[in-house]
Amino acid sequence: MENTGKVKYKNLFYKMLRIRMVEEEIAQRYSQKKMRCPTHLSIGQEAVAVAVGENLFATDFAVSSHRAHAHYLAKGGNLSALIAEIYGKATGCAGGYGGSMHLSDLTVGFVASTAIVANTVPLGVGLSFSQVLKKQNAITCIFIGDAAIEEGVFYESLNFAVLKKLPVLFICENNLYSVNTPLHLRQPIERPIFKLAHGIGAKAEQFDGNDIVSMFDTVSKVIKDLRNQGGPWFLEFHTYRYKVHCGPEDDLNYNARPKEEIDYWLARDPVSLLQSKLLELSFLSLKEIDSYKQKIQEEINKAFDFAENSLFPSINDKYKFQYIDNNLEWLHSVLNPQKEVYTIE
Amino acid sequence: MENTGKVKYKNLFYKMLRIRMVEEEIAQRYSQKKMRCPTHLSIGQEAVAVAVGENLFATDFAVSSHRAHAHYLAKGGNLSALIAEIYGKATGCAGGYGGSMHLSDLTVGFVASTAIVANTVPLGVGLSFSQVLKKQNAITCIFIGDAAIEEGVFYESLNFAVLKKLPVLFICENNLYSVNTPLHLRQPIERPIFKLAHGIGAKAEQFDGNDIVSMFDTVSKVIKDLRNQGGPWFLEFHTYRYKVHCGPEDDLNYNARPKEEIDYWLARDPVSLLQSKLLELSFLSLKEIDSYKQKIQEEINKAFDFAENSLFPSINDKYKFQYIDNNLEWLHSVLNPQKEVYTIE
Amino acid sequence: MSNIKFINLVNAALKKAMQLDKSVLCYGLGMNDPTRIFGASEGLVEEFGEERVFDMPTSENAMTGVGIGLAINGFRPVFSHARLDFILLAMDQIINNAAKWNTMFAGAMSVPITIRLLVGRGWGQGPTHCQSLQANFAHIPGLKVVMPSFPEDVYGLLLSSIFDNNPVIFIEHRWLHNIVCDTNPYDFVPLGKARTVVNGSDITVVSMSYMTIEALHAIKFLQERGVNCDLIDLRTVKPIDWETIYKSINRTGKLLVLDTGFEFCSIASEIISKVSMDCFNNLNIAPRRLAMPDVSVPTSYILANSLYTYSENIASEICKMLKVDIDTQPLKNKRDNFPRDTPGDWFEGPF
Amino acid sequence: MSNIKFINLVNAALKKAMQLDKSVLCYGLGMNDPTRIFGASEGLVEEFGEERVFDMPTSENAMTGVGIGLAINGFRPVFSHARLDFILLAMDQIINNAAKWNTMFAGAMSVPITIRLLVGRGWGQGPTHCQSLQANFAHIPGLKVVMPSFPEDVYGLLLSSIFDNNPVIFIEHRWLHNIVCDTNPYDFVPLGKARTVVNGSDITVVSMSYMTIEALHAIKFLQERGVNCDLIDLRTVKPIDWETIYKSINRTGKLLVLDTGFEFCSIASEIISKVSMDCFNNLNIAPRRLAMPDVSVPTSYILANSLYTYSENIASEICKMLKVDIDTQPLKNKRDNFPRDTPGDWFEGPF
Ligand SMILES: Cc1ncc(C[n+]2csc(CCOP(=O)(O)OP(=O)(O)O)c2C)c(N)n1
Ligand SMILES: Cc1ncc(C[n+]2csc(CCOP(=O)(O)OP(=O)(O)O)c2C)c(N)n1
Ligand SMILES: [Mg+2]
Ligand SMILES: [Mg+2]
Repeated sequence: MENTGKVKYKNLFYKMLRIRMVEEEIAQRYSQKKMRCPTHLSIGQEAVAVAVGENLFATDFAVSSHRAHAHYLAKGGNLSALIAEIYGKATGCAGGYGGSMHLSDLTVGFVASTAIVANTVPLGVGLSFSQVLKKQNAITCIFIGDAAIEEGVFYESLNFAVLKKLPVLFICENNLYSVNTPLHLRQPIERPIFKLAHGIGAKAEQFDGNDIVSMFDTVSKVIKDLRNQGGPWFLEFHTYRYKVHCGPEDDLNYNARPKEEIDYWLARDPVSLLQSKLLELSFLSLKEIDSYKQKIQEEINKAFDFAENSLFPSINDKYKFQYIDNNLEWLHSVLNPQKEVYTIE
Repeated sequence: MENTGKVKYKNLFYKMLRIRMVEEEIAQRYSQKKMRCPTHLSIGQEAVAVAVGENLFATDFAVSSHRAHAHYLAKGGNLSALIAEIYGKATGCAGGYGGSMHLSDLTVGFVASTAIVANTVPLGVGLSFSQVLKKQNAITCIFIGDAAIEEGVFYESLNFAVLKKLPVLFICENNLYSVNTPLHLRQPIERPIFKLAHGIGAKAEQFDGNDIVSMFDTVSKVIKDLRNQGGPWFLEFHTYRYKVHCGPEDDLNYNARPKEEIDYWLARDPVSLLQSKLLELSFLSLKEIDSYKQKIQEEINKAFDFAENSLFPSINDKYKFQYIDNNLEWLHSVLNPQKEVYTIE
Repeated sequence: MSNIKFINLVNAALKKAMQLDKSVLCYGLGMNDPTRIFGASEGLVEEFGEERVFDMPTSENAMTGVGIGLAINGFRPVFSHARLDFILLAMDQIINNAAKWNTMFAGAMSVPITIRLLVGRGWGQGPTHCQSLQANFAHIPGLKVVMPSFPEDVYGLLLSSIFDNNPVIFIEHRWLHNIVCDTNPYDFVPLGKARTVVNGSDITVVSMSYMTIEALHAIKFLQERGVNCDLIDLRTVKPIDWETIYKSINRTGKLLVLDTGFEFCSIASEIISKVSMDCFNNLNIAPRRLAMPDVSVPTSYILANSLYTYSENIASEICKMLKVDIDTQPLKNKRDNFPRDTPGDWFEGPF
Repeated sequence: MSNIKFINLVNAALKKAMQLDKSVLCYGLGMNDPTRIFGASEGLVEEFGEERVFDMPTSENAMTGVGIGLAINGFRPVFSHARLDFILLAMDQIINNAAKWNTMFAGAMSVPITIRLLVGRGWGQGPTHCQSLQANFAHIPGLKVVMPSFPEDVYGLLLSSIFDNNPVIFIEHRWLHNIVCDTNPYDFVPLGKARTVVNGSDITVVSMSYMTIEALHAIKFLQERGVNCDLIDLRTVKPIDWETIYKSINRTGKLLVLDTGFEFCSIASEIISKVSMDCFNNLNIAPRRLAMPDVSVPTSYILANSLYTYSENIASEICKMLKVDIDTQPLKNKRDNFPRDTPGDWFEGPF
């Protein structure tokens, strides 16, 4: 890492640390039972979100899945609105209607995350298609897990993206598990996921998802290529989750997962890896880290205060979104029954 | 082709000719309006069905799609029952309930064809899995078109077959069209279908689907490998359909399809190709061909007579298959509420 | 004007929508092929180009999601399927995404997609090419479900569906496609409003889609014999125009509901149950329904025919309910002039 | 015996089925993981091995088809899903294949697959993790749909489902899983037979699944105050045991139907419409239903709670129908002892 990387990597470190601290705060406060919705934490997987998010503009789109906090934040999503959403408050990023699994911040292009495995995948491809049709010079990112690629809709969507050469980036965080089911019970492990995607016709690459230094520049290049040459691109990131699939508890239980596996990954924690490197190179001091933490903690406290102090949605609004009203008077007025003539060829 | 091939190829020729003549008879009689169901003919694609069918035993299973007459016949399905089925008669292979798109002859292992693109694919994989679980030494064949591979369920099914190394053979007849839509509007053509299947993890190969001499021995070898080493295997056969997607009319209309394409394929008609070769090598005489045709025509006439003379299913049976009855008295009698003890660990 | 058929008016509505608004897109299997989905997409690609009018891979599920993505970013896609049965592959996208998007994100995004589904019937369509599953869509909050019956309405209904901001399931019965229009068909028709086709005070008949055509035959026949029915064509089966139905019931006191779908948990069930709950005191005989019985439809036309409701069945049912004695044999005879597995002479394919 | 919970009895039924018949297989996501799908598959893989008890890729559609293939060749697969909502990906396999196979091939093959679907509720499940879509399955000819309410029934119902030769959709409400059994739960229970839970002559209450539990609270409360309800728990919602319902109606003349699903085109609609058609003269007041309103269920518990039916709503509705004046506040207060987005103390996850 050269000196020129100093600012860049300190910034990346800050962002990863921030996501880590937000999620740890959620984990810690979850037992208060005020966040009453299924919540999937990405602790251990922060580097991927940040590496990708850093290369995006607000005009780019992103969609994600049940485990979306990191993607939302890395794309620039509003923190207070995230926390308020998990609290079920009207000030949440989805007005409290969505919860942790349904995040959206349209001001920064984070379109949506949803709770059904892989079902934002075609939606993301559609968004990317819309960008092409509208000649918007932008890309769409689709964040998925290793299980999402097992759904047929992933394959159908990628086939369509390849057919139309759409500027869409698939980011697959392979954390080796779907809930508690290890990869080898779901996929032939002699067939890497990124190679599968390549076989379907995407440009594809794999990365160490925990060592941001090792992959950041290549990710940047890929995204540039996507903008200039079109896509789709499929990136597989090898990474690991520390918490239980859903909820705040730790899941590094040697009965459920192989000891060597846990030890391997714990030694390669993405935040620690980068921190050590930055300390080693004296790009960062312990004091600076402390000040980062303090600053972030203040932001987090504010976000939680905001969430706690916000109002719940009104019960009177429970039918508010049954349908979107729309007035078609304009259509009525432009239709002129007398003037239309249909010619049959 | 060596002399030893004589009997073999004459047999193959007879079978291809038989399928061709059956379908031409259907096409010719269709306008009588007695065959009142959507009917998809395989004229031009006979070599594939025969090349595969010849390597199967009755204990092997096969499933297919809307265009299944050839597969049914090549697997040994009863001809009279096929014609009667298209006529909607009670003596049909599905009692008249199925029609041309729902064929079955369990006595020869032709389990089923259905009318929804790709929806027998997972079923075939399930059948193959059942063979493994039952330690039945047999394989399952899944006949699909080039469009079926666009359905996510194909991909999911193949992934599972690869995961479990199931003895299942995918036979993809790539006839370049889905209804009237050419391949390049549906798939990236720089990505051959068999390579896609390979990328998903199957053993895969492509063949000239019209020249049975060029591929028969390799197909035999593949099927032996499947029996001995397990699978899945995916075979793509390049071939061409002459009739409209559905119905008896010709579809070699230069407005709808490129002239060079039509000319190329017409010059490579599978029945003519083999016939010329056999004549050339004097393995077969014109007289023999005539006698084949006569014999086949007699069989066909009988089958149509059978169909015409058969009764329709009884209207009284319209609710007969609403549910399958089953008597669970045996279950009632084995359950002994007093004796059961459930221990919670 | 008298040559214009239902399917031509579908085509005209698509054209009009695309002319009115550049955000309208049309796609589906065979969209630009020589047959143009029975004529629905005739001339579209020529006028609007391949970016707005396109064919697709046989990937119903993903292509529904693609439509949703397009809709979220400002397009109004119209996605057409030659058979309703194929869309069962896309129920996750329709139910878990399209139908819920508006609520799930508190109104921040709308999904103005229209999904055209054609219901097959006859000529041995078989069990998986003839399903009229409007009830499965109508059951889901957030979807609108439209089922035109008359050529006079289809143009207006399709335009209102395309420009509605909610996802709309637009179900066309294949047997309607060749019906010729005999009044001006280019008017605006709002969603959610039924049409009273015939006025009468003896009984209320509520119907939808192709069943309305059969009903009309029956009701005209009965009219000539002194029985007067109110015939309400729903047009939109979700949400339902309860007001029109209730008003009629409160006049007639009698209800017969016709449905193209399977009877169990059907639109007909919903109507009969709502009327029984809300107009109980005004009903003076037991309501009835005629719908597809609870059994898969076999392919053999002999069996299939026996499961469908024809005009004579409707007339008989009405007579039974009203306790009048009218011989419906003439209706039956008239129908037997052409095969019962076709709507007329034109239906031997394309299917 | 008093420690045995509903979920333990699901587990016991699976075990029993696998012991009785080697052709019974169990599979689903997380089948053999440490949590064993909330305990449903506890001990199975240990006793029956990985060939008969297996996990799978996240491929709901193909894995349904795989199950159908297994069933055709002689197996009885039980396919489990942690949420009903996930099966929407497999509607093509269920509706176009499993449901129709028997008819489509004139009885030559049967598809004895059982699909276990869990319905979520509360703790912010959100719109796509709480759907109770029994109506969408019940609408389809060829499927049976079973919805146990009591631990006393679930063992017998699940065994009868597994050994039924038709495809069975077996829907378990997650809020039932921890209910403790207090009578012998190991008896045979046939499909298609309802259970009269409470006898009373003032009104017929027809219910299913978790709603029966709420109903029971309401009905016991009213009983103490002199109102006597007939409570019928459907157990099988398709086919429905009409005889038991009609008999009750003909005694009480009044009907309230409770449904865990969305109201429009629901099982409740079907029951009210059938009763209105077939028992019209015996109904003496308008029938009523309490079901999920026609709107997606938001995640925030404040909003979600407001859409569900609680025992006090049932009690109030009955009082209104019977025109009796009973204060239901005590029921409400009792319920407020624990959070309304949980069935009791145990529900903070796993979900
Ligand atoms: C269609 C569907 N099937 C199953 C589930 C249950 N489920 C929720 S998350 C999940 C695992 C997803 O694993 P992966 O894609 O690897 O993401 P990760 O949780 O590891 O981030 C599953 C199976 C679901 N939500 N949707
Ligand atoms: C799910 C689904 N979508 C669409 C259709 C309509 N359809 C019937 S056959 C067919 C084309 C299939 O093409 P292919 O798989 O290449 O087989 P071919 O007809 O060429 O033999 C289509 C699209 C269908 N039956 N099912
Ligand atoms: Mg994972
Ligand atoms: Mg083809």
